[in-house]
Amino acid sequence: MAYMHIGKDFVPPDVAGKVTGRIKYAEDYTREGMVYARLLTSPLPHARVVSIDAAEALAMEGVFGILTADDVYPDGEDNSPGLKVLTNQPTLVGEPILALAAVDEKTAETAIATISVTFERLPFVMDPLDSLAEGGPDGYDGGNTFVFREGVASEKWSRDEVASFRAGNEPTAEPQQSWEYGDLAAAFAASAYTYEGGFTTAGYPHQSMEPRSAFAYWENGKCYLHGTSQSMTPVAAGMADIVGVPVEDFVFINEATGGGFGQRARPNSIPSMAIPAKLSQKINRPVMMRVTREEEFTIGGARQGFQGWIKCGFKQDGTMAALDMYIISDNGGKGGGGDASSAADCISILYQTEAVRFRGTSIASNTGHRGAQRGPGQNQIAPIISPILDKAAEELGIDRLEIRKLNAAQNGDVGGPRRTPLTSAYMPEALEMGAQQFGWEERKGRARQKNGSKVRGLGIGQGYHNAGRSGMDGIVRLMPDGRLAVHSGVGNLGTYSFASTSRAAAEVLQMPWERVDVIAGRSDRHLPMTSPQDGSNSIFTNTRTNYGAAQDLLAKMKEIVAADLGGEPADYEHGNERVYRSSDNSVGMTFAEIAQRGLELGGKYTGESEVPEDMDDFSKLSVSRLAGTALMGLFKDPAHNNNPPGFTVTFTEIELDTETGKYEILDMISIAECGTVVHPQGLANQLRGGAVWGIGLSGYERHLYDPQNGIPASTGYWQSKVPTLLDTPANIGTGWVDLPDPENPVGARGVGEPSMGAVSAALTAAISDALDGHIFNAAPVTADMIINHVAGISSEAIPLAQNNFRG
Amino acid sequence: MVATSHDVMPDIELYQPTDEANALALANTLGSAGWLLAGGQDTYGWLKDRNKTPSAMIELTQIDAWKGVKEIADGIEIGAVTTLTEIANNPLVQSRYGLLAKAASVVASPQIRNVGTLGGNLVQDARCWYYRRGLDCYRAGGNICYADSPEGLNREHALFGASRCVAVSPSDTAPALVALDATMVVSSEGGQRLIPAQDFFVGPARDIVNMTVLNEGEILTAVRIPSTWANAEFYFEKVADRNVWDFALVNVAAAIKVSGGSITDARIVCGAVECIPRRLEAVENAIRGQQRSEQLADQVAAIATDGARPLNYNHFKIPLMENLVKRAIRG
Amino acid sequence: MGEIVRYKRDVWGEEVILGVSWDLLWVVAVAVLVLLAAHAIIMAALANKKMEKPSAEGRRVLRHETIDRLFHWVMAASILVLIATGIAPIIGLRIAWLNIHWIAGLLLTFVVVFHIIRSLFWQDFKSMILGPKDFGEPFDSAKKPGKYTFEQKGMHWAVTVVVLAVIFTGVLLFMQIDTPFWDRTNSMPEDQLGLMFLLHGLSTLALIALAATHIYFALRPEKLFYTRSMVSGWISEDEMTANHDTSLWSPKEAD
Amino acid sequence: MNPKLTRRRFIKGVIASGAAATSATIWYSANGQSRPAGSVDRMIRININGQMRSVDVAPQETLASTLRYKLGLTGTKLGCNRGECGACTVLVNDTPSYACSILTHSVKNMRVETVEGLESANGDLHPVQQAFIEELSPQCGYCTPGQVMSAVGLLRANPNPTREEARQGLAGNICRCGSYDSYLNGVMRAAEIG
Repeated sequence: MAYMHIGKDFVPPDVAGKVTGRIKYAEDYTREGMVYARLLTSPLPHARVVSIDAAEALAMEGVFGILTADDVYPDGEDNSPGLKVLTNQPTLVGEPILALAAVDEKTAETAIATISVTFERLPFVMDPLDSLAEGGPDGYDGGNTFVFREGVASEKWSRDEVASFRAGNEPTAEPQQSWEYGDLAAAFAASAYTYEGGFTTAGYPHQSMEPRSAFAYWENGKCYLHGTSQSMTPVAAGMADIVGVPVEDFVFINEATGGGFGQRARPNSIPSMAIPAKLSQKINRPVMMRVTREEEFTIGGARQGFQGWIKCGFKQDGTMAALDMYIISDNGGKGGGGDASSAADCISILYQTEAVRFRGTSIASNTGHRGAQRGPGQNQIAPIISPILDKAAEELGIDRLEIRKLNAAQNGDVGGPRRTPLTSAYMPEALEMGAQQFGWEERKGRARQKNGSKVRGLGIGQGYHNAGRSGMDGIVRLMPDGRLAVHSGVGNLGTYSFASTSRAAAEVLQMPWERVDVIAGRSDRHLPMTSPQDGSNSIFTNTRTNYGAAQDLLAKMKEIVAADLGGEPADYEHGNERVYRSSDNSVGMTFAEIAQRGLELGGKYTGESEVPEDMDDFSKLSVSRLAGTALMGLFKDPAHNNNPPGFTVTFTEIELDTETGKYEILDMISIAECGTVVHPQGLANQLRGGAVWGIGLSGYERHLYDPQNGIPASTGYWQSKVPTLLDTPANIGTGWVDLPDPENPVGARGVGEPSMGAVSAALTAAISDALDGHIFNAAPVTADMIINHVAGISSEAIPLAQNNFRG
Repeated sequence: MVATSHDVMPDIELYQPTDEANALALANTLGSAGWLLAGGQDTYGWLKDRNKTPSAMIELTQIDAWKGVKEIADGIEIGAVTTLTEIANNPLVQSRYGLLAKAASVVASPQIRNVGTLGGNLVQDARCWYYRRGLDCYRAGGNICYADSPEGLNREHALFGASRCVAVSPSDTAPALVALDATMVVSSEGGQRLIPAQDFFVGPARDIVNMTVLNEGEILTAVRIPSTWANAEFYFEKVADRNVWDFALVNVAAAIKVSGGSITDARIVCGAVECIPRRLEAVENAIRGQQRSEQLADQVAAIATDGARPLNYNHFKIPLMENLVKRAIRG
Repeated sequence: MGEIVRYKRDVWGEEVILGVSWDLLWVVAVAVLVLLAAHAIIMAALANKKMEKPSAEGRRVLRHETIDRLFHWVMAASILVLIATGIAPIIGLRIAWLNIHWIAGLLLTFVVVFHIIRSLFWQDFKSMILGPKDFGEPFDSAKKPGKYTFEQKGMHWAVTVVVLAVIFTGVLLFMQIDTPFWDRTNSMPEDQLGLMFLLHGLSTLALIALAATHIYFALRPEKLFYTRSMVSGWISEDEMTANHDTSLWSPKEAD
Repeated sequence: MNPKLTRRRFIKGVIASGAAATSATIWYSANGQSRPAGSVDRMIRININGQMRSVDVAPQETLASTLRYKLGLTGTKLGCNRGECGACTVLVNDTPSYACSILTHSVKNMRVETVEGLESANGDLHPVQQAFIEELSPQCGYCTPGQVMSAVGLLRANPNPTREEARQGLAGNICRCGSYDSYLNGVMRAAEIG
């Protein structure tokens, strides 16, 4: 189908501001009388604050006041492991205890050094398995895990069970969570090749470029908070709650966000933004809280690490018959996540496994704040499963592309614990397209070719993430001048989806893009509630809402025209910013005329009545504030049923140097299977960005804490090993299948997350290929691991210890 | 007992002398309270974190006499505050001492090389993260090493010459200069001393809190590279986790003289395996007079790691070091 | 300045003991010099009250057996080496002191253990016991000691206590460094570690004071014959009868 | 100042001979010395984006602080403030440098250019900026001003770089979104636009 906007590149409204430096991030604002806040953080991995003596600091010149957990939680903190605004029960080094406001940061830092806090030291643990072992220390107060709706609990295995798990054997202990489908025993019995082993994956920090700095002030009882977030309206609503102010008296300003990657999607992962708001309220001054890179590391979050056991069965024909997986996921000191279950879900969908059993338990360790990170679960497991698939292909004498094709998800397939149908799936097509563009057939002969100390390795990777939600709201307005205003509650995290999804509305009305205004970036611009910008859902979710709102607007426009010019709305069609009679193009009204007419009519046309009942309260507030300003299109998206998958496939060729453990990525191409492409440049960026993240995941990104004392090591970019330009290939090829999805009005699905998993999977496969099929069962696979393997040095790491960079 | 993440420069004086005498006088007067500031790439972090607290900075980069590359009677002299970029791109260095040009070109990142100086790269402090975090370890004047403990993270630490402290020499240019048999020109109000590059660095056994033999009031003002090794066959390689902004897991710098296929003389030095650049004299002796070949490289590589004493998690440095030495000998 | 104890922050920023303040080194050095100088001057002033020096001629009696003399000098040497190597880094000498230090320490430990055993079973232990009556000795010129004078016993037991303290703390610190015998465990809690360094430092300072005093007296003319006896083993009968009560100490003839 | 902290620093000072007391005044008085003459004057005139700006700059002030907090040039971002990310890259005498890791006083006699200074008088974007828009090089945009300045610096030194030369030129700027390829495409396009 020929679209006017969908599938076409455009210049998003914010990009000029980005290249000129004009667009403002929270830290770029200033205001008369602004003072600076600094945090006093916990020096201990696990403790209880006994007393705080800030008298000396408060007496210092230039100090305006402090904020403590007691100010924020007068009734005390709940005992959930969720990150708090400020806490008296730190469970990680660097957790904010109090904030101090002073005339400048230097003064604030000096003043903080005079504060004395008395802590009660509590036991702490760095490796979840140490905590799991009988008698091991617990990361939380009163336990080592958190059971939903029940609170902190304790999970303990016998020391022998832990030792056996470390040794790579199947855990026997009862898991905290489990699901299963199919006849596992039968499936393994039917398997011609079975792989079994332990594995670990890294939990590492998001390290968004923009630290989570925030700036707040109060004016006429309203709180204005300049913050940083992936999402706009869901965070605005949630932050109002955390700050403790009615949503109508809270303005969240967030024109641009310096990266999110999962950890800024929801208010409870960025509660620190409430600090300047609360402090400003207390000392009655605008407060800027500049967050340092080190603080961004400790409270900014990290992915969950896995310590797992996996067993895979493949039939003679290569079908993945069975998957049995047991994962201990690292909940860190604060936060956590459901990554482990998603990992099993991912395999069951990517490879259409006939029988799957998942068992998992998440355990606390006093290592940073954990939470969702680009493909939480799906992307940890991708680099683990890929070499196993290749091993099966080798054992069963099947081509590595073929074994993936024959297991790949197609239309009509289902997946996951509830066997949810996929809205559509064209994975075999994606694999074929990738193979063509990469030249798999011609290249595969080069695999394992040696040239001196260098060896060629080829790899194919696949990534998946559930990529679409529904049930959200849409608000569009046709202004009296005939311009279209699309109100977007989508956050600006760099994907441009806040703008590209708005184009669905322009598409419906066939409006030229120059005549469309995307209204976003501030909660007081009257925006509709939407789902947080996580889970690669925005494209699917918000094209649905904007499309629907535009349809509502168009219907109203036709009603108005029909009422004025006679006939039924159905007698009219639209184009060139006019609505005209199908039979006689000359009979019609311009969009501007219709908008003005709608204003005269008011009522449902201008949002003063017949507002969809089931719209979110936040959206209703926005509509009520917009009521009577323009002809309005409103939409409450009905929930859709099935699972809209986001798929990508990556092909890569590397040259691994067995003497240095380093490898050069000679070529890499990623293909997206995400329905109709809405914004090609944006999609290409997601594929390239995902590639860089995948390189880091399978390569060397790390989250270092001293195992003995629990102090963080990889607080900066250097120590966390964030990939640099020269660690990436000279070119990253991109492509897409571009077949429409039936459950989205423009046929689109999301894709941001899987692009990373596919690349890391392709790389671990290529590394294993270059090393004659050796499987490391770990991500990352670091240079030292490769050197040790080649030199025959058995790993020095404590078995199954996560990403601690121990040789 | 509190912690805070520092991020701004504390109050501190700044002196910007424009002539040598003035700089040396300041260095002498201020002593340990005066921080010698060149490119500053190993300065601001210390000060922002308030982990080093001098009361004044003495900026050396305004002194033209200490900048640039010039020819001298025997070889070349490089001013200590010459930027790494300038050294990497200098025709004289490139044509005769490619080893140093290569080493300078792989330091950190382009922007750091644009302001970072040779002197700064040579005298930079240990990169052990425990020490950098401001912990009171041996190197900071304390009585313990956190890295070489039962569970300490010591993947990036020393194989050789550890004495309580297990930090390694982080520099890429240092091994190159030792291989080129350079001489350090050290000035103070008391006069000038010339120190062979090899003796310029000091390990923890002799001095656990300093990485060089520089005394208070002394300034490294220039580096002289003799013509002895000009246009020898050079090999430099740095292996690090990342290709930009990283310190070597191990690096190797070799200058080898070959005539008629046989090695007449050689100097081979490894970095990041000891607190000082490690000269591999045993290997040099083993290859002198031999035919330069793959076989020779394989035969002698193991000698390079004789006496290595790996910590819990840095065994990999042994094969890595041997491999790099092999590559240097193979050329 | 002027502190006795130096503090540091432990890994979590809590203040713990780091060790002794080496400023005390100078305090001790000066104090000892002043006291000994004062003593020398007083002795010189009293010198005119003439008492004839006993002759070194005539029959010789055995005071120290070869093995004990050997022990004394080995111990003396190792202690001097330990002090020298221990002080070197404090006064900023760049030498590889640690290995020499622990080797000397090991030697000292061995000879001290040897001496303890020998003194308990093979030597006349009673002769070194410091009893209440000994304290009257300095004030009663008529009263003469057995084999060892009150001062000698005092010095011996003071050195015993201090050396045992140095050895005890030294051995614990020895565990904190890599040696050919073991890799360090490096797992002693930082506050305990600091305490060990403090005690090692304090006892070292005491040892320096005692050593200086001991050497001073060993070189005093009226006591030189004791030093000689520590070299060659004998003193003359005159020297014995002049300074000791033969009913309490009857040594055998020196050969 | 925290007395503990001071003592701790003092301890380090004595033992590590690395540090002195925490502030100049304390140190000098403690050592009965008078501070040497010749410390820098705070008031300086500095060439920012072609204009001479008078500004009061503390001796220890980094260029990034001066630009952002004294001159309101917030286009220069602080990503790490430790010279580990490149978001604060500016041009000093045409050379890309990290503004967070260079003192304002060190460059007071040089030409400093920030992202705000690239547009021409009539408001036209610099070719690099134009190309970055056309290639949609930025994602979150936080590293973009730094990428722009590195690219401008590169193209001034080498107007027609190969893609490999461009890679080397932009190597000192982290992009956490992973838009490296898009930035490179932008640089190559900018070189064409000229």
